[in-house]
Amino acid sequence: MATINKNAVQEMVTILSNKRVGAYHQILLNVGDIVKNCRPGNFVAIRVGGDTSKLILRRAFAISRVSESSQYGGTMELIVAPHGSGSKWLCSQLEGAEIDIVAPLGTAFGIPTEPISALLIGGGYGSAPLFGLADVLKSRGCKVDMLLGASVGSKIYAPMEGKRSVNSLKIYTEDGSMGETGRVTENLLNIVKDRNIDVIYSCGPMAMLSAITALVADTDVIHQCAVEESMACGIGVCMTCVLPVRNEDGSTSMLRSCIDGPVMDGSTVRWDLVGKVPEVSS
Amino acid sequence: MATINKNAVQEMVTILSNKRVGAYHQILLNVGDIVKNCRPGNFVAIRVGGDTSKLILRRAFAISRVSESSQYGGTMELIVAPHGSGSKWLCSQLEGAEIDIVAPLGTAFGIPTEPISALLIGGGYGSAPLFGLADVLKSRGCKVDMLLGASVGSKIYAPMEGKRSVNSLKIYTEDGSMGETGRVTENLLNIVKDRNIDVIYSCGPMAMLSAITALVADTDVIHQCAVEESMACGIGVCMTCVLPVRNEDGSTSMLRSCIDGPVMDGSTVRWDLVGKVPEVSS
Amino acid sequence: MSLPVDMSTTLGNAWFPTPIFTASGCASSGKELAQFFPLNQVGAIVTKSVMSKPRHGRPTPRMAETPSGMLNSIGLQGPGIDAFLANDVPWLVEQKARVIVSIAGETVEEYSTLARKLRSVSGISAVEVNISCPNVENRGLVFACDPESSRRVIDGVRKTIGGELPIIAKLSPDVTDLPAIARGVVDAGADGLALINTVLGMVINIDSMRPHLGGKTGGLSGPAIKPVAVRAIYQVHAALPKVPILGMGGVASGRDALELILAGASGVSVGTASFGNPKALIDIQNELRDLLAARGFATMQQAIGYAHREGA
Amino acid sequence: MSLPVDMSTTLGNAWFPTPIFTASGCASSGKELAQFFPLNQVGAIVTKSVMSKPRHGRPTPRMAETPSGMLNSIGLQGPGIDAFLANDVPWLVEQKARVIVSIAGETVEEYSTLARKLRSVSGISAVEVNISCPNVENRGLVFACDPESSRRVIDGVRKTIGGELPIIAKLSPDVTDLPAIARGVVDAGADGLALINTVLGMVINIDSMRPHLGGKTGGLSGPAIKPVAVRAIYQVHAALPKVPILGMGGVASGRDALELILAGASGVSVGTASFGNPKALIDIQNELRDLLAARGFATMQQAIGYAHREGA
Ligand SMILES: Cc1cc2nc3c(=O)[nH]c(=O)nc-3n(C[C@H](O)[C@H](O)[C@H](O)COP(=O)(O)OP(=O)(O)OC[C@H]3O[C@@H](n4cnc5c(N)ncnc54)[C@H](O)[C@@H]3O)c2cc1C
Ligand SMILES: Cc1cc2nc3c(=O)[nH]c(=O)nc-3n(C[C@H](O)[C@H](O)[C@H](O)COP(=O)(O)OP(=O)(O)OC[C@H]3O[C@@H](n4cnc5c(N)ncnc54)[C@H](O)[C@@H]3O)c2cc1C
Ligand SMILES: Cc1cc2nc3c(=O)[nH]c(=O)nc-3n(C[C@H](O)[C@H](O)[C@H](O)COP(=O)(O)O)c2cc1C
Ligand SMILES: Cc1cc2nc3c(=O)[nH]c(=O)nc-3n(C[C@H](O)[C@H](O)[C@H](O)COP(=O)(O)O)c2cc1C
Ligand code: FES
Ligand code: FES
Repeated sequence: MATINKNAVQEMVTILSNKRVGAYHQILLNVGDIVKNCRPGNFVAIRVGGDTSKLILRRAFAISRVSESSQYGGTMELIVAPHGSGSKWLCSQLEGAEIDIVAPLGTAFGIPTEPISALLIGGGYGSAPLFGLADVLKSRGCKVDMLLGASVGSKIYAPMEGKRSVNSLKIYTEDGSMGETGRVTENLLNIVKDRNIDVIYSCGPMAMLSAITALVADTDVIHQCAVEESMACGIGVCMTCVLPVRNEDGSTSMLRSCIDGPVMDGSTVRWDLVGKVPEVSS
Repeated sequence: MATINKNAVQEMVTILSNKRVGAYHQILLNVGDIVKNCRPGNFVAIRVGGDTSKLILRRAFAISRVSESSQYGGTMELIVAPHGSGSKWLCSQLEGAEIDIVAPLGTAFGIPTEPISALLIGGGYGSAPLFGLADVLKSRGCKVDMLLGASVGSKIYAPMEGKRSVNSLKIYTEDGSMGETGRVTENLLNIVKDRNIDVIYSCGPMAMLSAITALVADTDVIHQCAVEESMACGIGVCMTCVLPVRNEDGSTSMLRSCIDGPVMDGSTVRWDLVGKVPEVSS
Repeated sequence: MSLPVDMSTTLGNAWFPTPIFTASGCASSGKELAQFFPLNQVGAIVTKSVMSKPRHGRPTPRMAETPSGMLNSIGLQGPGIDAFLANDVPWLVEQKARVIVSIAGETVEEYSTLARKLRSVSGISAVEVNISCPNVENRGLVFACDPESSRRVIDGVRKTIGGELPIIAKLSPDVTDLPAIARGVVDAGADGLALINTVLGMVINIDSMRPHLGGKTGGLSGPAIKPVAVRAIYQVHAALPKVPILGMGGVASGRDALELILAGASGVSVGTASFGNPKALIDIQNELRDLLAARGFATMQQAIGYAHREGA
Repeated sequence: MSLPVDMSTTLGNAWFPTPIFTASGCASSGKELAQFFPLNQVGAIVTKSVMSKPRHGRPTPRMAETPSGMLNSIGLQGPGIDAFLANDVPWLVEQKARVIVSIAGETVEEYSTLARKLRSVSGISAVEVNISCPNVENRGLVFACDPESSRRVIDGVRKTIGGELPIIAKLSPDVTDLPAIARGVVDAGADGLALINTVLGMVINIDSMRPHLGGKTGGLSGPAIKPVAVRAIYQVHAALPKVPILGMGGVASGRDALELILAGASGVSVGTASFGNPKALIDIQNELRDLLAARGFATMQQAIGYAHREGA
């Protein structure tokens, strides 16, 4: 019956662990069968603040990775930056706490049927879903390179296990406290050319996604990016999370990044119009 | 400088223990020097719901007893009925949790300088402050009898240690599940007469306090009651908690039960006017 | 104690099995919620206000969370009435959902045009006329803030749509004299009233130090405004006891729904609560049924306006 | 980064060392808060609205907590102006607190009478005229909801009080056109505006199934209404950029106070927040100072209305 949010369910799940990793919290949830429908790029919407909360909206987090084989049944990992009151509340929840989630939501990264060369680019906690993606790409025989960037080293999320699934990993920080000094876009075109990249998968701040799109605009590289817009509902009913996206006919539609995203084709997003209103199309 | 709320302070304090006792939670707080200023009848106002709470008002609870000699320094005991969202939140707080209190607030039971015969009457959790009061009265050489009433046995709060400080304790429940069947007011006048009661100290539902006042109206017995009105601030600034009280000149004033109470002289409260507005007095 | 409660209700000549509806703009056109519950299990789907032409709406950011509430400035993004009638209504009808179509316009004429298009559409239970829109012919003054403009919109819709389809006029609480506006639209032919639309608000971003929303001001919704909704419904029900009210504003539990019904609502729309809980309508409906049963009501309709009874 | 910020502000010809004030009715006459902080450390104590005669106010229950807010229906209980001037003002003056006296009346004449009594009182910095009271001469319609009545009250006060004491007219947000009311009272002689008074609301007790408050309706305050306050201040500051505004409504943190200042408030009253935190004013004042410093403001006054700057 449902044509949208097709696999989404709302459930109370248990926190299996909550560890600080650099500037982030790595939170592991026991989510049972939900993992079966989770694909890299999907997100989860979490109720925050407890029973007496004044925070009425769910918070969205990328599903970093899921696992079916663990001793707990299906588990889901999140990488959460303590930002405002909702994410801080989540980061303060202890092992054993029950939280209310809706998942999986949104679109997923497209997985090629051929063994292509992929470049994964993450900014800050944007790297979270990329390691799960790398696993899948590797299992399809792809070559997987990765670039991670952040303002400071503590905001680079690059777990040991994760590194195993990539052929190369290059880190940039703006203050030089880890890896090279600079941004992931610094040397991007050369990397794309040298390594014969077919597809870029990216996740991070909107400015990064926009810059990558611009850089590869004149190339044949496909750019799949996971956008991040402020979301009130996460399920497509409120129209707050819209982005201007170019249609086939050249007109522009305001698409909901929660159901038509977060993963979108970077070349179709009208980055110049984000935060503006396109001309009326009719 | 301050003439009102003279000893009140706001402080973060730690929960030392939280035990279920019948229908209530007995919560012990580590409050340090605050105990020095707490008198039986005073109350504490507690912030509820945590950092992201939609509950903006403090909740008032009678100080059940305080102790200076414990291994923790000053401790304060509360008896809390899980009623609505605020009290339930408080009852769910674990040992070690920090809570924000303002204490001590309000008037205290008047302590006689002579060794009189006192009858302490508690309804439901209203018994909480009476045991601390009994200790003080006993130490002044008073005879202390106690009547406790509630709808059901689980709502009778009468701790073992507490019983030691009273000469007699009689329990009534409306369903007969503990003690005698009926209400504390059942046989009150006979008890007052038989035991030569000088002062009644009461704490419980407003209907009980009003009934006691009516029963002893034609006697010489002094009736000190701790009232319970809905309070927004607990410190005298909002005027929500008022009760009609007869002045010396026969006129009626709406007094704040948080600073002119909770302990009031029952005979001056115009119980008939509670929830109504007196004629304008000028 | 728990006899089955007859939950049915009516708005004008339209009948609904339960009084719990979606709120316009908070359920899109229904498809998105269908994964979480069958749409025919609630009273009705009130669709997002549709205008005559497709619209992009306002720039982002379009929302800001506020204490126990949120601001939105969507600006009526939508596909336009033709695409809406071609795609969304038939799908809802197929789901056996009851449908209330919300319409919005910039001129009195646009409302009439929309009404004309709805006339011949089958499967619609009622039309909700959202008059909380700026009137381009009157300095952008919101229709619902002016008794005369409100009246003219409803008059136009009534005349165009004929006598069949119940018309529910949706009012804004941002007025000095709500009962007067209500009386005007009822005189002009509204069969019922929807109360309340969002309350005008603003959030300033203390980092950019400018209004946070792309549209500067936005509409406040959610539990924060529930006391305003209850007051509005109570006031209008007292003034016009025979006019059915579709109540809304901050309803997030069965207790909230009951409060609005006791104040005078014949039906209750649930808006923002669905953002936090996609199954909110079902949870609210179940809780409401239990609360009514526990209070000895055999039918939901007995509870409508019960807080107004003698001695209250 | 953290140079000392000059926090001083003015309302008309009155000067205050900091912009954080109590809100009328939320600090009684000051004595109750003196245990928690020295009253002279905040901008001013705005006293509870006083009428000419002693008053009992409304029946209890007088309050209901609501999500992130509360309703009150105190009904202006108080000692009357004579007792107030004899007891409360001298005590505040002794504490070296700056005092703004709030007055309320049932007729235009009562306001003038109150103003006359204030004329000769020393130690008062300004008078706040609370016109959110029912006008007994006009079917109980709240003064602040009617441009003409509002204007007449302020005109009467202005004429009686003479030119010395700044007059701050306190307006209700429950109107269709707030800037119009604001313009009217400024034309009539108000030196400043206090925005906003509480929003009219109601809670129904689902056990008694009647309005919970003794007075049936009540005023909504607290964080729930902050977006309404910000909007009101922003709108009125845009319309009357030269008129100082004492802002209020849901301020519970320095961030909230900054939001109101950026919207256009020259001072900020803290009401309901003191109920949850008796030291709220001090905490807010300290946080505000830090926030201003972190944004590079040398004086608080530079931040007033900053959200209106070009390009916003
Ligand atoms: C699809 C998606 C995936 C995300 N993945 C992650 C992740 O893996 N790890 C992570 O730490 N964060 C992630 N975020 C950002 C995360 O949602 C915000 O940090 C979080 O909502 C902030 O809530 P708060 O209460 O802490 O902050 P506040 O600023 O108090 O939030 C106020 C409101 O604004 C919204 N909001 C604030 N910042 C953002 C933001 N950056 N994006 C979207 N909404 C925002 C909140 O949802 C809330 O409604 C993701 C966001 C989206 C949309
Ligand atoms: C002086 C005083 C002493 C008290 N002592 C005790 C005690 O020792 N143990 C105990 O269990 N309870 C005591 N109470 C009652 C206790 O304050 C309420 O049960 C509690 O405030 C309910 O809050 P809630 O969030 O659980 O309920 P809700 O009903 O959700 O509260 C909503 C609002 O109403 C107020 N309220 C609700 N019920 C009461 C009530 N009975 N009295 C006052 N305000 C109320 C709350 O403070 C809150 O502002 C006392 C009350 C007062 C005034
Ligand atoms: C995101 C959003 C969009 C809305 N869009 C509309 C709309 O298109 N038409 C309309 O009449 N009301 C609209 N509303 C108002 C709601 O229908 C409802 O009247 C209001 O939100 C109060 O109810 P709530 O607190 O349950 O959300 C919208 C509300 C929100 C939050
Ligand atoms: C209990 C209470 C009593 C109030 N009494 C008055 C009053 O006497 N005069 C007045 O002008 N405003 C009165 N107000 C309104 C406040 O001054 C203030 O405008 C409003 O509460 C919004 O601010 P807040 O959200 O910070 O409380 C009262 C508010 C409350 C909560
Ligand atoms: S967040 Fe509501 S539509 Fe996308
Ligand atoms: S509770 Fe505020 S004055 Fe008593």
